[in-house]
Amino acid sequence: MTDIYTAVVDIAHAPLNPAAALEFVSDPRFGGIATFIGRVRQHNHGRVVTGITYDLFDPLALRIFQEIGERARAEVGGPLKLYIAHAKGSLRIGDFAVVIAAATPHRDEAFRACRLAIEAVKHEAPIWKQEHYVDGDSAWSEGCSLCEEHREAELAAAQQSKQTHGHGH
Amino acid sequence: MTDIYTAVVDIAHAPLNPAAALEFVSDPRFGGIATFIGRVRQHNHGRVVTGITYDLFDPLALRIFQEIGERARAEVGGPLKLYIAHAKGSLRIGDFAVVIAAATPHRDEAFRACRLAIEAVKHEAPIWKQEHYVDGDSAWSEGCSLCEEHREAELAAAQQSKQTHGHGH
Amino acid sequence: MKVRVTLFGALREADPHGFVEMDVPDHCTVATLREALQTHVRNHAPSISENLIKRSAFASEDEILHNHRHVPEHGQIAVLPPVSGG
Amino acid sequence: MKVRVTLFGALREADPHGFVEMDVPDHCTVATLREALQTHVRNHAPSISENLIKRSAFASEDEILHNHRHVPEHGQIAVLPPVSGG
Repeated sequence: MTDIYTAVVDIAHAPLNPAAALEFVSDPRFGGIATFIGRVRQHNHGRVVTGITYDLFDPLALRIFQEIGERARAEVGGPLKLYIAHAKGSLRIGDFAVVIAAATPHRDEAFRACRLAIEAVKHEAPIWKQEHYVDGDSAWSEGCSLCEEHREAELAAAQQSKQTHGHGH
Repeated sequence: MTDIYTAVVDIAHAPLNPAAALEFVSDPRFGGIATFIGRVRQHNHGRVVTGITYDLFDPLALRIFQEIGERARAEVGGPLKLYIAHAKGSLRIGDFAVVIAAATPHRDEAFRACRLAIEAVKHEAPIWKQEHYVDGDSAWSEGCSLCEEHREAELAAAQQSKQTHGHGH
Repeated sequence: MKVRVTLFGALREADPHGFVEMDVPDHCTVATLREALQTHVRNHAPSISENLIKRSAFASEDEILHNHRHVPEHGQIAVLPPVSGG
Repeated sequence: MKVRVTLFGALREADPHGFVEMDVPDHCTVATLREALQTHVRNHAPSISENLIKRSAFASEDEILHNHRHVPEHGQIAVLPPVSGG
Protein backbone atom coordinates (compact mmCIF):
# COMPACT_ATOMS: atom_id res chain seq x y z
CA MET A 1 0.00 0.00 0.00
CA THR A 2 1.34 3.42 -0.88
CA ASP A 3 -0.28 4.95 2.22
CA ILE A 4 2.31 3.35 4.49
CA TYR A 5 5.99 4.18 4.12
CA THR A 6 8.58 2.15 5.97
CA ALA A 7 12.35 2.51 6.01
CA VAL A 8 15.51 1.45 7.75
CA VAL A 9 18.03 4.24 7.23
CA ASP A 10 21.75 3.59 7.51
CA ILE A 11 22.89 6.84 9.00
CA ALA A 12 26.36 6.39 7.54
CA HIS A 13 24.60 7.46 4.30
CA ALA A 14 21.92 9.91 5.43
CA PRO A 15 20.18 11.06 8.60
CA LEU A 16 16.48 10.52 9.24
CA ASN A 17 14.47 13.35 7.72
CA PRO A 18 11.39 14.61 9.59
CA ALA A 19 10.54 16.96 6.69
CA ALA A 20 10.30 13.97 4.33
CA ALA A 21 7.93 12.29 6.80
CA LEU A 22 5.70 15.35 6.82
CA GLU A 23 5.81 15.48 3.03
CA PHE A 24 4.85 11.83 2.71
CA VAL A 25 1.77 12.03 4.94
CA SER A 26 0.52 15.30 3.47
CA ASP A 27 -2.82 15.01 1.73
CA PRO A 28 -5.65 17.48 1.11
CA ARG A 29 -8.00 15.09 2.96
CA PHE A 30 -6.02 15.32 6.18
CA GLY A 31 -6.25 18.05 8.80
CA GLY A 32 -4.23 16.42 11.57
CA ILE A 33 -0.64 15.24 11.57
CA ALA A 34 0.87 13.73 14.71
CA THR A 35 4.55 12.91 14.73
CA PHE A 36 6.95 11.33 17.13
CA ILE A 37 10.69 11.77 16.87
CA GLY A 38 13.09 9.84 19.05
CA ARG A 39 16.53 11.39 19.55
CA VAL A 40 19.65 10.19 21.26
CA ARG A 41 19.85 11.88 24.63
CA GLN A 42 22.80 12.53 26.85
CA HIS A 43 21.75 10.62 29.94
CA ASN A 44 20.18 7.27 30.58
CA HIS A 45 19.64 5.74 33.99
CA GLY A 46 22.00 8.34 35.42
CA ARG A 47 24.94 7.57 33.08
CA VAL A 48 26.42 10.03 30.61
CA VAL A 49 25.89 8.69 27.10
CA THR A 50 28.16 9.69 24.20
CA GLY A 51 26.36 7.78 21.45
CA ILE A 52 24.21 4.81 20.53
CA THR A 53 24.72 2.03 18.02
CA TYR A 54 21.50 0.63 16.55
CA ASP A 55 21.52 -2.87 15.13
CA LEU A 56 18.51 -3.98 13.04
CA PHE A 57 17.45 -7.14 11.25
CA ASP A 58 16.38 -5.11 8.24
CA PRO A 59 14.08 -7.39 6.21
CA LEU A 60 12.05 -8.48 9.24
CA ALA A 61 12.03 -4.95 10.67
CA LEU A 62 10.52 -3.63 7.44
CA ARG A 63 7.88 -6.36 7.43
CA ILE A 64 6.99 -5.61 11.01
CA PHE A 65 6.80 -1.84 10.35
CA GLN A 66 4.38 -2.63 7.53
CA GLU A 67 2.33 -4.90 9.80
CA ILE A 68 2.24 -2.13 12.42
CA GLY A 69 0.99 0.23 9.73
CA GLU A 70 -1.83 -2.15 8.79
CA ARG A 71 -2.76 -2.44 12.45
CA ALA A 72 -2.82 1.36 12.83
CA ARG A 73 -5.04 1.59 9.75
CA ALA A 74 -7.46 -0.96 11.23
CA GLU A 75 -7.45 0.90 14.55
CA VAL A 76 -8.17 4.24 12.87
CA GLY A 77 -10.83 2.72 10.64
CA GLY A 78 -10.58 5.46 8.03
CA PRO A 79 -8.08 7.11 5.72
CA LEU A 80 -4.55 7.27 7.12
CA LYS A 81 -1.04 7.91 5.89
CA LEU A 82 1.73 6.63 8.09
CA TYR A 83 5.51 7.01 7.88
CA ILE A 84 7.84 4.84 9.96
CA ALA A 85 11.61 5.16 9.65
CA HIS A 86 14.30 3.91 12.01
CA ALA A 87 18.00 4.69 12.00
CA LYS A 88 20.70 2.04 11.86
CA GLY A 89 24.38 2.46 12.74
CA SER A 90 26.30 4.76 15.06
CA LEU A 91 24.36 7.79 16.28
CA ARG A 92 25.60 10.73 18.29
CA ILE A 93 23.74 12.83 20.88
CA GLY A 94 20.89 14.67 19.19
CA ASP A 95 20.74 12.37 16.16
CA PHE A 96 17.30 11.12 15.19
CA ALA A 97 16.76 7.45 16.03
CA VAL A 98 13.18 7.09 14.86
CA VAL A 99 10.67 9.23 12.99
CA ILE A 100 6.95 8.42 12.90
CA ALA A 101 4.30 10.58 11.25
CA ALA A 102 0.58 9.84 11.04
CA ALA A 103 -1.96 11.93 9.17
CA THR A 104 -5.74 11.56 9.25
CA PRO A 105 -8.75 13.82 8.69
CA HIS A 106 -9.00 14.67 12.44
CA ARG A 107 -6.44 14.92 15.19
CA ASP A 108 -7.62 12.22 17.58
CA GLU A 109 -6.99 9.40 15.08
CA ALA A 110 -3.63 10.90 14.13
CA PHE A 111 -2.48 10.85 17.76
CA ARG A 112 -3.77 7.32 18.25
CA ALA A 113 -2.08 5.98 15.11
CA CYS A 114 1.20 7.70 15.96
CA ARG A 115 1.22 6.37 19.50
CA LEU A 116 0.28 2.87 18.46
CA ALA A 117 3.09 2.88 15.89
CA ILE A 118 5.87 4.06 18.20
CA GLU A 119 4.86 1.68 20.99
CA ALA A 120 4.81 -1.24 18.55
CA VAL A 121 8.16 -0.26 17.02
CA LYS A 122 9.69 -0.16 20.50
CA HIS A 123 8.23 -3.46 21.65
CA GLU A 124 7.98 -5.62 18.54
CA ALA A 125 10.54 -4.66 15.91
CA PRO A 126 13.94 -6.43 15.71
CA ILE A 127 16.02 -3.44 16.81
CA TRP A 128 18.79 -3.36 19.38
CA LYS A 129 20.43 -0.45 21.09
CA GLN A 130 23.96 -0.35 22.40
CA GLU A 131 24.72 2.65 24.58
CA HIS A 132 28.24 4.04 24.73
CA TYR A 133 29.21 5.85 27.92
CA VAL A 134 31.64 8.65 28.62
CA ASP A 135 33.88 6.28 30.62
CA GLY A 136 34.44 4.11 27.51
CA ASP A 137 32.10 1.39 28.68
CA SER A 138 29.10 0.27 26.62
CA ALA A 139 26.01 -1.87 27.12
CA TRP A 140 23.19 -3.40 25.11
CA SER A 141 19.81 -2.30 26.46
CA GLU A 142 17.63 -4.73 28.27
CA GLY A 143 14.54 -4.97 26.10
CA CYS A 144 11.33 -6.82 25.30
CA SER A 145 11.51 -10.50 24.49
CA LEU A 146 9.99 -11.52 21.14
CA CYS A 147 9.90 -15.10 22.37
CA GLU A 148 6.34 -16.18 23.08
CA GLU A 149 7.17 -17.89 26.39
CA HIS A 150 8.47 -14.61 27.82
CA ARG A 151 6.48 -12.05 25.93
CA GLU A 152 3.13 -12.13 27.69
CA ALA A 153 4.57 -12.00 31.17
CA GLU A 154 6.85 -9.10 30.20
CA LEU A 155 4.10 -7.09 28.52
CA ALA A 156 1.85 -7.55 31.55
CA ALA A 157 4.66 -6.38 33.82
CA ALA A 158 5.28 -3.35 31.57
CA GLN A 159 1.57 -2.43 31.70
CA GLN A 160 1.69 -2.65 35.45
CA SER A 161 4.77 -0.46 35.70
CA LYS A 162 3.30 2.05 33.22
CA GLN A 163 0.31 2.50 35.48
CA THR A 164 2.35 2.99 38.62
CA HIS A 165 5.41 4.98 37.56
CA GLY A 166 5.47 5.76 33.86
CA HIS A 167 6.95 3.80 31.01
CA GLY A 168 10.64 3.13 31.23
CA HIS A 169 11.62 1.95 27.78
CA MET B 1 10.48 31.17 30.64
CA THR B 2 12.66 30.37 27.65
CA ASP B 3 11.43 26.76 27.62
CA ILE B 4 8.08 27.81 26.21
CA TYR B 5 7.85 29.49 22.82
CA THR B 6 4.59 31.05 21.69
CA ALA B 7 3.75 32.83 18.45
CA VAL B 8 0.96 34.17 16.32
CA VAL B 9 2.23 34.14 12.74
CA ASP B 10 0.67 36.36 10.10
CA ILE B 11 0.91 34.14 7.10
CA ALA B 12 0.93 37.11 4.77
CA HIS B 13 4.55 37.41 5.98
CA ALA B 14 5.68 33.82 6.55
CA PRO B 15 4.23 30.33 6.86
CA LEU B 16 4.41 28.30 10.04
CA ASN B 17 7.66 26.39 10.22
CA PRO B 18 7.66 22.86 11.70
CA ALA B 19 11.46 22.67 11.38
CA ALA B 20 11.81 25.73 13.61
CA ALA B 21 9.56 24.04 16.17
CA LEU B 22 11.77 20.97 16.17
CA GLU B 23 14.83 23.15 16.50
CA PHE B 24 13.37 25.06 19.44
CA VAL B 25 12.52 21.99 21.50
CA SER B 26 15.79 20.18 20.78
CA ASP B 27 17.91 19.58 23.84
CA PRO B 28 20.47 16.91 24.76
CA ARG B 29 18.32 16.05 27.80
CA PHE B 30 15.35 15.07 25.67
CA GLY B 31 14.78 11.75 23.91
CA GLY B 32 11.15 12.22 22.91
CA ILE B 33 9.56 14.86 20.69
CA ALA B 34 5.83 14.76 19.97
CA THR B 35 4.41 17.22 17.49
CA PHE B 36 1.00 18.08 16.18
CA ILE B 37 0.47 19.96 12.96
CA GLY B 38 -2.94 21.16 11.89
CA ARG B 39 -3.41 21.78 8.17
CA VAL B 40 -6.27 23.19 6.14
CA ARG B 41 -8.12 20.29 4.57
CA GLN B 42 -10.31 20.20 1.54
CA HIS B 43 -13.54 18.98 3.09
CA ASN B 44 -15.44 19.82 6.22
CA HIS B 45 -18.86 18.48 7.13
CA GLY B 46 -19.21 17.33 3.53
CA ARG B 47 -18.53 20.72 1.94
CA VAL B 48 -15.61 21.47 -0.39
CA VAL B 49 -13.39 24.06 1.28
CA THR B 50 -11.13 26.35 -0.75
CA GLY B 51 -9.48 28.16 2.15
CA ILE B 52 -9.76 29.33 5.74
CA THR B 53 -9.38 32.77 7.29
CA TYR B 54 -8.10 32.75 10.85
CA ASP B 55 -8.86 35.69 13.09
CA LEU B 56 -6.99 36.01 16.40
CA PHE B 57 -6.98 38.40 19.33
CA ASP B 58 -3.18 38.33 19.40
CA PRO B 59 -2.18 39.67 22.83
CA LEU B 60 -4.66 37.49 24.70
CA ALA B 61 -3.90 34.47 22.48
CA LEU B 62 -0.20 34.75 23.34
CA ARG B 63 -0.97 35.00 27.06
CA ILE B 64 -3.21 31.97 26.86
CA PHE B 65 -0.60 29.97 24.90
CA GLN B 66 1.87 30.80 27.66
CA GLU B 67 -0.63 29.74 30.33
CA ILE B 68 -1.21 26.49 28.45
CA GLY B 69 2.55 25.95 28.42
CA GLU B 70 2.76 26.43 32.19
CA ARG B 71 -0.08 23.97 32.63
CA ALA B 72 1.67 21.40 30.41
CA ARG B 73 4.83 21.87 32.45
CA ALA B 74 2.92 21.25 35.69
CA GLU B 75 1.27 18.18 34.16
CA VAL B 76 4.59 16.74 32.99
CA GLY B 77 6.25 17.54 36.32
CA GLY B 78 9.76 17.54 34.84
CA PRO B 79 11.84 19.22 32.17
CA LEU B 80 9.88 20.22 29.06
CA LYS B 81 10.29 22.43 26.05
CA LEU B 82 7.10 23.41 24.28
CA TYR B 83 6.48 25.32 21.04
CA ILE B 84 3.03 26.68 20.19
CA ALA B 85 2.47 28.69 17.02
CA HIS B 86 -0.81 29.52 15.30
CA ALA B 87 -1.35 31.06 11.89
CA LYS B 88 -3.36 34.22 11.29
CA GLY B 89 -4.83 35.41 7.99
CA SER B 90 -5.96 33.68 4.81
CA LEU B 91 -4.80 30.10 4.43
CA ARG B 92 -5.15 27.79 1.46
CA ILE B 93 -5.60 24.01 1.39
CA GLY B 94 -2.51 22.34 2.81
CA ASP B 95 -1.27 25.43 4.66
CA PHE B 96 -0.26 24.89 8.26
CA ALA B 97 -2.76 26.34 10.74
CA VAL B 98 -1.09 25.33 13.98
CA VAL B 99 2.23 23.77 14.98
CA ILE B 100 2.84 22.31 18.43
CA ALA B 101 6.02 20.54 19.52
CA ALA B 102 6.76 19.12 22.95
CA ALA B 103 10.05 17.56 24.01
CA THR B 104 10.79 15.72 27.24
CA PRO B 105 13.24 13.05 28.42
CA HIS B 106 10.77 10.22 27.64
CA ARG B 107 8.02 9.83 25.07
CA ASP B 108 4.97 9.46 27.29
CA GLU B 109 5.28 12.97 28.76
CA ALA B 110 5.96 14.40 25.31
CA PHE B 111 2.73 12.93 23.94
CA ARG B 112 0.77 14.10 26.98
CA ALA B 113 2.12 17.66 26.80
CA CYS B 114 1.51 17.89 23.06
CA ARG B 115 -2.05 16.62 23.36
CA LEU B 116 -2.84 18.87 26.31
CA ALA B 117 -1.52 21.87 24.37
CA ILE B 118 -3.46 21.30 21.16
CA GLU B 119 -6.72 20.57 23.01
CA ALA B 120 -6.31 23.73 25.07
CA VAL B 121 -5.45 25.84 22.01
CA LYS B 122 -8.59 24.57 20.28
CA HIS B 123 -10.91 25.13 23.22
CA GLU B 124 -9.51 28.12 25.09
CA ALA B 125 -7.57 30.46 22.82
CA PRO B 126 -9.24 33.47 21.16
CA ILE B 127 -9.05 32.12 17.61
CA TRP B 128 -11.82 32.08 15.01
CA LYS B 129 -12.03 30.18 11.77
CA GLN B 130 -13.97 31.26 8.70
CA GLU B 131 -14.30 28.57 6.07
CA HIS B 132 -14.60 29.53 2.41
CA TYR B 133 -16.44 27.08 0.17
CA VAL B 134 -16.12 26.30 -3.50
CA ASP B 135 -19.59 27.78 -4.16
CA GLY B 136 -18.41 31.21 -2.94
CA ASP B 137 -20.21 30.92 0.37
CA SER B 138 -18.37 31.20 3.68
CA ALA B 139 -19.12 30.53 7.35
CA TRP B 140 -17.58 31.12 10.75
CA SER B 141 -17.17 27.84 12.65
CA GLU B 142 -19.37 27.10 15.59
CA GLY B 143 -16.96 26.83 18.48
CA CYS B 144 -16.46 26.69 22.23
CA SER B 145 -17.83 29.50 24.35
CA LEU B 146 -15.29 31.26 26.60
CA CYS B 147 -18.19 32.69 28.60
CA GLU B 148 -18.42 31.01 31.99
CA GLU B 149 -22.19 30.55 31.90
CA HIS B 150 -21.91 28.43 28.75
CA ARG B 151 -18.49 26.91 29.09
CA GLU B 152 -19.05 24.15 31.61
CA ALA B 153 -22.15 22.80 29.92
CA GLU B 154 -20.42 22.82 26.54
CA LEU B 155 -17.26 21.10 27.77
CA ALA B 156 -19.36 18.42 29.46
CA ALA B 157 -21.28 17.88 26.22
CA ALA B 158 -18.01 17.68 24.26
CA GLN B 159 -16.65 15.05 26.66
CA GLN B 160 -19.82 13.07 26.23
CA SER B 161 -19.65 13.24 22.45
CA LYS B 162 -15.93 12.36 22.47
CA GLN B 163 -16.71 9.15 24.30
CA THR B 164 -19.49 8.12 21.97
CA HIS B 165 -18.33 9.14 18.50
CA GLY B 166 -14.96 10.87 18.50
CA HIS B 167 -14.12 14.50 18.84
CA GLY B 168 -15.60 16.78 16.26
CA HIS B 169 -13.78 20.07 16.64
CA MET C 1 -18.43 56.38 29.80
CA LYS C 2 -17.58 55.59 26.17
CA VAL C 3 -16.49 52.01 25.53
CA ARG C 4 -14.88 50.74 22.39
CA VAL C 5 -15.73 47.06 21.84
CA THR C 6 -13.37 45.29 19.43
CA LEU C 7 -15.10 42.61 17.35
CA PHE C 8 -13.73 39.20 16.36
CA GLY C 9 -14.82 36.25 14.26
CA ALA C 10 -18.48 36.18 13.29
CA LEU C 11 -19.08 39.37 15.29
CA ARG C 12 -16.88 41.33 12.89
CA GLU C 13 -19.95 41.42 10.70
CA ALA C 14 -21.63 43.72 13.21
CA ASP C 15 -19.50 46.63 12.00
CA PRO C 16 -17.11 47.06 9.07
CA HIS C 17 -14.66 49.04 11.28
CA GLY C 18 -14.00 45.99 13.44
CA PHE C 19 -15.32 47.73 16.56
CA VAL C 20 -18.41 49.43 17.94
CA GLU C 21 -18.51 52.35 20.33
CA MET C 22 -21.17 52.61 22.98
CA ASP C 23 -22.13 54.74 25.98
CA VAL C 24 -22.49 52.78 29.20
CA PRO C 25 -22.82 53.86 32.86
CA ASP C 26 -19.45 54.62 34.57
CA HIS C 27 -17.98 51.62 36.44
CA CYS C 28 -20.61 49.30 35.04
CA THR C 29 -20.13 45.55 34.96
CA VAL C 30 -19.52 43.34 31.98
CA ALA C 31 -23.11 42.06 32.39
CA THR C 32 -24.42 45.59 31.81
CA LEU C 33 -22.13 46.03 28.82
CA ARG C 34 -23.37 42.74 27.40
CA GLU C 35 -26.97 43.99 27.55
CA ALA C 36 -25.97 47.25 25.90
CA LEU C 37 -24.20 45.35 23.13
CA GLN C 38 -27.27 43.14 22.62
CA THR C 39 -29.40 46.23 22.11
CA HIS C 40 -26.83 47.83 19.83
CA VAL C 41 -26.55 44.74 17.63
CA ARG C 42 -30.33 44.26 17.53
CA ASN C 43 -30.63 47.80 16.16
CA HIS C 44 -27.57 47.99 13.91
CA ALA C 45 -26.80 44.44 12.83
CA PRO C 46 -30.01 42.42 13.04
CA SER C 47 -28.49 39.53 11.04
CA ILE C 48 -26.38 38.59 14.08
CA SER C 49 -28.20 36.20 16.41
CA GLU C 50 -28.77 37.28 20.01
CA ASN C 51 -27.60 33.87 21.09
CA LEU C 52 -24.15 34.60 19.65
CA ILE C 53 -23.76 37.61 21.98
CA LYS C 54 -25.00 35.51 24.90
CA ARG C 55 -22.35 32.87 24.21
CA SER C 56 -19.59 35.47 23.72
CA ALA C 57 -17.04 36.38 26.36
CA PHE C 58 -15.51 39.80 27.03
CA ALA C 59 -11.80 40.25 27.55
CA SER C 60 -8.95 42.69 28.03
CA GLU C 61 -5.61 41.96 26.37
CA ASP C 62 -4.67 40.06 29.51
CA GLU C 63 -7.65 37.99 30.52
CA ILE C 64 -11.28 36.98 30.11
CA LEU C 65 -13.59 39.35 32.02
CA HIS C 66 -16.61 37.50 33.35
CA ASN C 67 -20.03 39.07 33.93
CA HIS C 68 -19.37 40.31 37.47
CA ARG C 69 -16.18 42.18 36.47
CA HIS C 70 -16.08 45.92 35.76
CA VAL C 71 -15.48 47.33 32.33
CA PRO C 72 -11.83 48.58 32.25
CA GLU C 73 -11.44 52.30 32.97
CA HIS C 74 -9.56 52.91 29.73
CA GLY C 75 -12.74 51.93 27.92
CA GLN C 76 -11.21 49.25 25.69
CA ILE C 77 -12.64 45.75 25.65
CA ALA C 78 -12.88 42.86 23.23
CA VAL C 79 -15.89 40.66 22.59
CA LEU C 80 -15.01 37.04 21.82
CA PRO C 81 -17.53 34.78 20.15
CA PRO C 82 -17.13 31.01 20.67
CA VAL C 83 -13.63 29.97 19.59
CA SER C 84 -12.49 27.32 17.11
CA GLY C 85 -8.71 27.43 16.80
CA GLY C 86 -6.38 25.00 15.10
CA MET D 1 21.78 -30.27 8.56
CA LYS D 2 24.05 -27.25 8.79
CA VAL D 3 22.35 -24.12 10.12
CA ARG D 4 23.76 -20.64 9.98
CA VAL D 5 22.42 -18.57 12.86
CA THR D 6 22.78 -14.82 12.34
CA LEU D 7 23.47 -12.91 15.55
CA PHE D 8 22.07 -9.53 16.58
CA GLY D 9 22.44 -7.10 19.45
CA ALA D 10 24.14 -8.44 22.56
CA LEU D 11 24.43 -11.87 20.91
CA ARG D 12 26.82 -10.48 18.31
CA GLU D 13 29.44 -10.90 21.01
CA ALA D 14 29.10 -14.67 20.68
CA ASP D 15 31.09 -14.57 17.44
CA PRO D 16 33.02 -11.83 15.64
CA HIS D 17 31.67 -13.00 12.24
CA GLY D 18 28.12 -12.08 13.21
CA PHE D 19 26.91 -15.66 12.84
CA VAL D 20 27.54 -19.16 14.15
CA GLU D 21 27.25 -22.39 12.20
CA MET D 22 25.94 -25.52 13.86
CA ASP D 23 24.96 -29.06 12.98
CA VAL D 24 21.42 -29.95 14.01
CA PRO D 25 19.14 -32.91 13.17
CA ASP D 26 17.30 -32.55 9.81
CA HIS D 27 13.80 -31.07 10.14
CA CYS D 28 14.38 -30.26 13.78
CA THR D 29 12.29 -27.69 15.60
CA VAL D 30 13.32 -24.26 16.80
CA ALA D 31 13.26 -25.64 20.35
CA THR D 32 15.96 -28.13 19.42
CA LEU D 33 18.00 -25.45 17.71
CA ARG D 34 17.69 -23.29 20.81
CA GLU D 35 19.19 -26.06 22.94
CA ALA D 36 22.00 -26.55 20.44
CA LEU D 37 22.72 -22.81 20.51
CA GLN D 38 22.73 -22.82 24.32
CA THR D 39 25.37 -25.54 24.28
CA HIS D 40 27.38 -23.78 21.59
CA VAL D 41 27.39 -20.50 23.45
CA ARG D 42 28.21 -22.17 26.77
CA ASN D 43 31.31 -23.68 25.12
CA HIS D 44 32.40 -20.84 22.86
CA ALA D 45 31.15 -17.63 24.45
CA PRO D 46 30.72 -18.24 28.17
CA SER D 47 30.38 -14.51 28.91
CA ILE D 48 26.88 -14.60 27.38
CA SER D 49 24.22 -15.49 29.92
CA GLU D 50 22.07 -18.55 29.28
CA ASN D 51 19.05 -16.49 30.19
CA LEU D 52 19.70 -14.25 27.19
CA ILE D 53 19.35 -17.22 24.83
CA LYS D 54 16.21 -18.32 26.67
CA ARG D 55 14.63 -14.89 26.17
CA SER D 56 15.69 -14.70 22.50
CA ALA D 57 13.39 -15.42 19.57
CA PHE D 58 14.30 -17.07 16.28
CA ALA D 59 13.15 -15.65 12.98
CA SER D 60 13.32 -15.88 9.23
CA GLU D 61 13.40 -12.69 7.16
CA ASP D 62 9.59 -12.87 7.11
CA GLU D 63 8.45 -13.81 10.60
CA ILE D 64 9.21 -14.90 14.13
CA LEU D 65 9.55 -18.68 14.36
CA HIS D 66 8.30 -19.95 17.70
CA ASN D 67 9.60 -23.10 19.43
CA HIS D 68 7.25 -25.56 17.75
CA ARG D 69 8.20 -24.40 14.20
CA HIS D 70 10.76 -26.19 12.04
CA VAL D 71 14.13 -24.72 11.17
CA PRO D 72 13.88 -23.48 7.54
CA GLU D 73 15.21 -25.93 4.94
CA HIS D 74 17.63 -23.39 3.50
CA GLY D 75 19.39 -23.47 6.86
CA GLN D 76 19.35 -19.70 7.48
CA ILE D 77 17.87 -18.35 10.67
CA ALA D 78 18.32 -15.29 12.88
CA VAL D 79 18.42 -15.20 16.65
CA LEU D 80 16.86 -12.09 18.15
CA PRO D 81 17.64 -11.09 21.71
CA PRO D 82 15.09 -8.89 23.52
CA VAL D 83 14.46 -5.74 21.47
CA SER D 84 14.73 -2.10 22.44
CA GLY D 85 14.05 0.06 19.38
CA GLY D 86 13.51 3.79 19.18
